[in-house]
Amino acid sequence: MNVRVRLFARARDLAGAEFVEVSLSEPALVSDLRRELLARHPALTPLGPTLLVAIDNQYARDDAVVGPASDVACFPPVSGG
Amino acid sequence: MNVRVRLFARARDLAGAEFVEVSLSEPALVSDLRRELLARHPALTPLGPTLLVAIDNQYARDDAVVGPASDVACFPPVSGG
Amino acid sequence: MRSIVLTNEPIDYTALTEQVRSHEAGAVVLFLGTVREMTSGRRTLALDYDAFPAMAESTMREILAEAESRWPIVAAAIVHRLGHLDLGEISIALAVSCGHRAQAFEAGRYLIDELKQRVPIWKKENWDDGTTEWVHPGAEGPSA
Amino acid sequence: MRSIVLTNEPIDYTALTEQVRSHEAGAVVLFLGTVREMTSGRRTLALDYDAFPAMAESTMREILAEAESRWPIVAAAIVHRLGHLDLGEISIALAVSCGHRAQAFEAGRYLIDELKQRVPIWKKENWDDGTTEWVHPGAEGPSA
Repeated sequence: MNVRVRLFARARDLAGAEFVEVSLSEPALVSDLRRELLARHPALTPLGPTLLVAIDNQYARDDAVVGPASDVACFPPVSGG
Repeated sequence: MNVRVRLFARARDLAGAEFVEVSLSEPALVSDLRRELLARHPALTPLGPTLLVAIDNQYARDDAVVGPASDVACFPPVSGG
Repeated sequence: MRSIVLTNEPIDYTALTEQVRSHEAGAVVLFLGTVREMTSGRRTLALDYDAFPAMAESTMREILAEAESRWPIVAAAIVHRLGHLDLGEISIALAVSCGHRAQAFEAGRYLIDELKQRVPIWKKENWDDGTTEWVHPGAEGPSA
Repeated sequence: MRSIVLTNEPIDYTALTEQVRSHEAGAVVLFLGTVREMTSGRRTLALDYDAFPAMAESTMREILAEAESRWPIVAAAIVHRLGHLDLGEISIALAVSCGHRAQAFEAGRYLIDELKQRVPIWKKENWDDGTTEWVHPGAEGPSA
């Protein structure tokens, strides 16, 4: 499946795009998504271990499942307030 | 010496006056003032042990000295804010 | 900027807050004390605040100096209302600004906690049954 | 009253504070985050805030629900500014009212602490040397 990933802040700047696509074989976990994302977009490497993943507007752990209908976002540590 | 004592809040209401006088023999301590005040103004008795004494705009302990030039105030526990 | 005021007029907390804003500060904490309707199951109609003004001001200055020795306060302003206050009105407003939020919260909390313990100001409840009562924590029984 | 807003307009913290005032509340705490000039010895000219709006709002709702389960909150309102902010401008305003002050201080502190940890909003420093830098706590090195 192809999963569209929305990027924010420095992740978006490094990738040079607000949305990127990654191909995953089902079933896929967040850890798979994370690996594929960095493989396809090595510009994100400086953020690698700190990148946070959200599925359907909720933080997702590495063992959470990514499905074809998942709304996926990926971003560095937050700094609002 | 005669010392004029300014009263506030319920102490003023109970004594029925904003200022009262007490006679003290010198040297006098706050504890003497306190005893004389209650003897001369028994209406203050319900507040007796909780009454606070200030000399020259500072809280004064029972062993502080009261002089003829002292600016003395006496009031119940505070409840501002 | 340091400001300590006793007033008989309604408190303008926006003006107070603007006084403490600064390019040096990343955090502002404003505390408002307001006249609450219910206290221990009894209904209040209004409060009357009385003060020993000279000592109230000097005690507030003392407390503010203590806070400044503990936290890096950029600016602080305190105003206490006196006289007759209706339900919902503001009895005290206290604004403090600091570089960072933890400092501003802690300093604000210290200022109001100490003020309530030490500053010679008293409130009198006007209960809805027509009685009034000075609030004197720790003193015995009801008053008039 | 519960209100959570993201906005590109300057924040009206007086309107926010009025929203949470209530006859049920004896205490209101307002927190303002403002753009500070100096950070670790460097001079900021401005900040840009970006957000993931849907998730930012749902996360703020979650945090507010957590606070409500811990403290008896009468009313709460949070507004976060997005876009370009000049020095001294308000990036966040958070107002909470409770019966008593300890509750209001603790709830306010919880809300801002959790918000800063979890809500997907990011700031970018505009340093006075012309460079910009996303602030990503824990991520390595400077960015563009």
